[in-house]
Amino acid sequence: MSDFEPKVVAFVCNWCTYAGADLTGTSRIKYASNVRIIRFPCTGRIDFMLLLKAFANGADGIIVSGCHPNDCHYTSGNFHAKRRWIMFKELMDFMGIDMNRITFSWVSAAEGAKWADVVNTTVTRIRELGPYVSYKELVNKSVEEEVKNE
Amino acid sequence: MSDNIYKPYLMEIENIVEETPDVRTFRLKFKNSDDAEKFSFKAGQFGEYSVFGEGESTFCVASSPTRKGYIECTFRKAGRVTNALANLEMGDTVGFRGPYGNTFPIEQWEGKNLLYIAGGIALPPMRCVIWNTIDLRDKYKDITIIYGARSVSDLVYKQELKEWEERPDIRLITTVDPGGQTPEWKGETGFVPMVLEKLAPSSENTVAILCGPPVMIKFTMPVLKKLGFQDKDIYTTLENRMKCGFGKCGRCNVGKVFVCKDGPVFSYEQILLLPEEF
Amino acid sequence: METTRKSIRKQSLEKLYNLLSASRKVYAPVIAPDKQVEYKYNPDFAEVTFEHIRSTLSVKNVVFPKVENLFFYSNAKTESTITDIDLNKIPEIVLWGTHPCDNAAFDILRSIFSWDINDEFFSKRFEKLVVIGLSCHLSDEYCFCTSVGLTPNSAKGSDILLSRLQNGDYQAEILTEKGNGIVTLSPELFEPISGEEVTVTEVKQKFNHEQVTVKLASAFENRFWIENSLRCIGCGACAYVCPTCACFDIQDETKGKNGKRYRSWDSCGFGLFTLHTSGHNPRQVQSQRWRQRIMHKFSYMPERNESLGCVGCGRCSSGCPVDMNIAEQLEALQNI
Amino acid sequence: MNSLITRAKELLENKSVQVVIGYEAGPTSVARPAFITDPAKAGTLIYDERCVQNLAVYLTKPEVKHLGKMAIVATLPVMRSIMMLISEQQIFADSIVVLGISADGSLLDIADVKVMQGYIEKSDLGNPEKYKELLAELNKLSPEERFAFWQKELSKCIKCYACRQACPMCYCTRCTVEVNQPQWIPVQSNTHGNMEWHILRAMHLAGRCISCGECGRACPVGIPCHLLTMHLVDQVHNYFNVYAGTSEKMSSVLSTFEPNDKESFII
Repeated sequence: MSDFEPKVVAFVCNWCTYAGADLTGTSRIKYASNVRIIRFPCTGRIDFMLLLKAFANGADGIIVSGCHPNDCHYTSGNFHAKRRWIMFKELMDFMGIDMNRITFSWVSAAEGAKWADVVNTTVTRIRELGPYVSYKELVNKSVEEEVKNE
Repeated sequence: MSDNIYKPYLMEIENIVEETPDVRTFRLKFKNSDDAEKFSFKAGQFGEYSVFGEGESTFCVASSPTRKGYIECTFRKAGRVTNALANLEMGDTVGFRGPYGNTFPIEQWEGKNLLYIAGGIALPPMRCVIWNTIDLRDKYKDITIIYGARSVSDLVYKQELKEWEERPDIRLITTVDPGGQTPEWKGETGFVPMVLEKLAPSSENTVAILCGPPVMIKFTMPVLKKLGFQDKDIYTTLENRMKCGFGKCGRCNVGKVFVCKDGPVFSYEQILLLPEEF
Repeated sequence: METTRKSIRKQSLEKLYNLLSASRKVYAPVIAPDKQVEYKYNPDFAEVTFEHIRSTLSVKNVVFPKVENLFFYSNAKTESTITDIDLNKIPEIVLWGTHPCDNAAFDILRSIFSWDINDEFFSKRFEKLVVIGLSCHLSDEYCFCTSVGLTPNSAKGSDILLSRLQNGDYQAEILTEKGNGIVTLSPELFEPISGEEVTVTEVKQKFNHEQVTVKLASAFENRFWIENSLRCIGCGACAYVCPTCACFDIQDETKGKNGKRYRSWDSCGFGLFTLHTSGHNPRQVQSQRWRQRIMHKFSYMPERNESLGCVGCGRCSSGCPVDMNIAEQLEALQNI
Repeated sequence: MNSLITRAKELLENKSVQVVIGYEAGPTSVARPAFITDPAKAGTLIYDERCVQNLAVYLTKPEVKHLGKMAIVATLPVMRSIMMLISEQQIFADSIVVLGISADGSLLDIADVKVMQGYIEKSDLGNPEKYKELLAELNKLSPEERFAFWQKELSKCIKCYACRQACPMCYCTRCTVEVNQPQWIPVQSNTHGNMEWHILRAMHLAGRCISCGECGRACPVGIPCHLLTMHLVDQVHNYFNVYAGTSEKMSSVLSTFEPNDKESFII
């Protein structure tokens, strides 16, 4: 497993974490290159289906990040997101989907270092966990189900 | 072609005409010349057009069977497939299965006057039969086309409308709904049924072909009846949601009649026998 | 071919099963831990049930899978290509212990898939299907095969039909060449008939399907549909468990450039089944969809496909969450 | 159940309502929803342990609404569904007459929403006992075992959407699975797609599920999909201390928030 490079998808809000990630770069802080950032207007816009789609398309880990509570550009998007994530996390746990693979965080536009830290700890954790084999198997098995009748 | 009845022909988009802001016409050429040679269809038939990855959509072949080597289709951006079609460019591939369904009985119409009445995006399904009869012009007597749209910009086939207008052997009346006209508009202003009533064409030895939104049909039918048209001399096409196009998927039926097999062309006499389910 | 009657001992049946199971796909009923009867490929003979009334799902999936790929494509703008499905790869499947109603359903499906133009996906599967049926010695209040022209031991659709004898052995009617092919695998298992009586359940006739068809011809506008479909919630359960429902959807699914076009089961009970893109829906309310379901099976199909679209298995009624009982409704229709 | 019949008859006779939604016996051993419009037929109404469907699903069905003002035979889950539908502005409180049925099967006098709210508040609002055990059993399993359990169960799903249609809270005319631009959930049934569908369904019912268990009961292939929404009922109560369908003024849990909502996993 030594040559395993985790694929991590980060769903971040435009106003805080994306700006924070920019700051990480302009501050020349190095962090793991395994992350693919997808920018959203707000964490409130990050539908839980997107997280599932990331896993289905081969992500080994996911980061979801936005403004700290009370800092939302739209006042309350992140509070709504928080409730949704609580429910989503509990449902995923109940269905046996590995929540250690998803990092939820608040990273402000001033927290360039925190962003690097969030990414690095996530990537290290995923590296330890290895590829998300069981979810990939589920997806592949589902493809096979269709052809088994042939 | 294999036995796979769901497998489309691969077609190349040879030409694109932007008819209105949301209506486009494609000219499609067979990628495989064998397919082109074997392929034939008749006026009124339809096909399943597909964008791979988005699915299939049903519309008529809008070009005349007398023009060989290509087919044309006109569609309005409405759902998933038509939106995807609208994003394609010249040279791109689309799939086409067909032709399916029955045809306009143009042989029976020989020696008669033809009155075409179309509204909005319903001209394309009729364009095929219009050109077909124009290309066989000497077999028919007077050809009259009444075409209405919501506004001037919603008129499709502007180039052809001009061509038809200029031809001495065709009478074309275009109309737009009140408020849809521009200062330069020279055609009629008013709804299709009113224009028809004003024009009052004779029903003597005449076949009326009617295509349009349900509300237009609803108000045009009484006018046609008043003009003396018989139910059997009025033709229209039905559209229903379809998936397969050949009577298997089970969603286009109106009572026991499959629009995909027994239609899409019906005489008004046949329509009256159908249950209210379309 | 002429039907021959043999008898086969319970132990020999196990030998026959194991012989078939060793060399081909055998689809046989088992009772799952949650008491649902489901079909499985090649289960152990000990698991195979001979005591079920009806499986939860029908076995139509062997000829009409719930999802079936139609072809693969690669979407590359000007250079898109299509790859065909190799239908010759379809394996032979032996259906084991299916009841006469389910077996009769295959011919109804054939009438849908082959009328006017032939659907190769269906007919290739149908060609490779061998049916070893089992007459019913059990039935329940939902069964109504006798109302649609079948019986608990009708041989229609079976290649071999097994019926339980009083002494626990089975009678085997060998009905087709395909059935004969099975017998020749091990002819010694099939013995001359002993004269024992077969045990067959009795199913009460609830309606006369010919009269229903006549009544339906003029019942389109009847209040009946509205009054009797109020409780229908518009799910697709009845159509999906039905052995003869064949409506399907066609969809594309792509990953990157490559994808497949498939067809999957669909149901006329869904509100969006007939919805046009424009927003117009020819069947706007549930009563119209319920009417379509009954009309299709008992009026349109007899007329267009020359076969009734129902085999009386009762699955739609037993599986319905709100007890839409089709036999009861047809009985009522017969008397309107 | 004579009091129910008498009351239904009275309501229909004095034209306070045009239809009574209740239960009747069918030709088989199961009971079924019934729509009584004729006072003379009120006698066919029954209420016993066979009457299991959640009748509130019909309150938003166009053809039933078309019949006129409705009275509805309502057990606790039905009353809570009605409360939810009122709070989500799908029905008007004063357009429904509630024929409440108590836990022991007797007719309650539910004069208005206030009374109904009082009755609901007094009742046990958690998941029913018979499901609590199943939930606890599942929660005892390891995550891997739970993943395997749900995969096995959801592989059976045929996408008939009986779970959705039987649910009074699933009243959308166009469900997310039917949206095709983009196509969130594959149309076909396969284990992965089925799992996505059931996650979506459960998430959309988080904080709205009233623990009636209809989805699981309606499933023709016996998937215990009600356990998904019921697990979230527990969690909603655990985190936010609310039960759905307890007040006509309640807003949905996932469309509101408290600034001090507690969680322990966001870094």
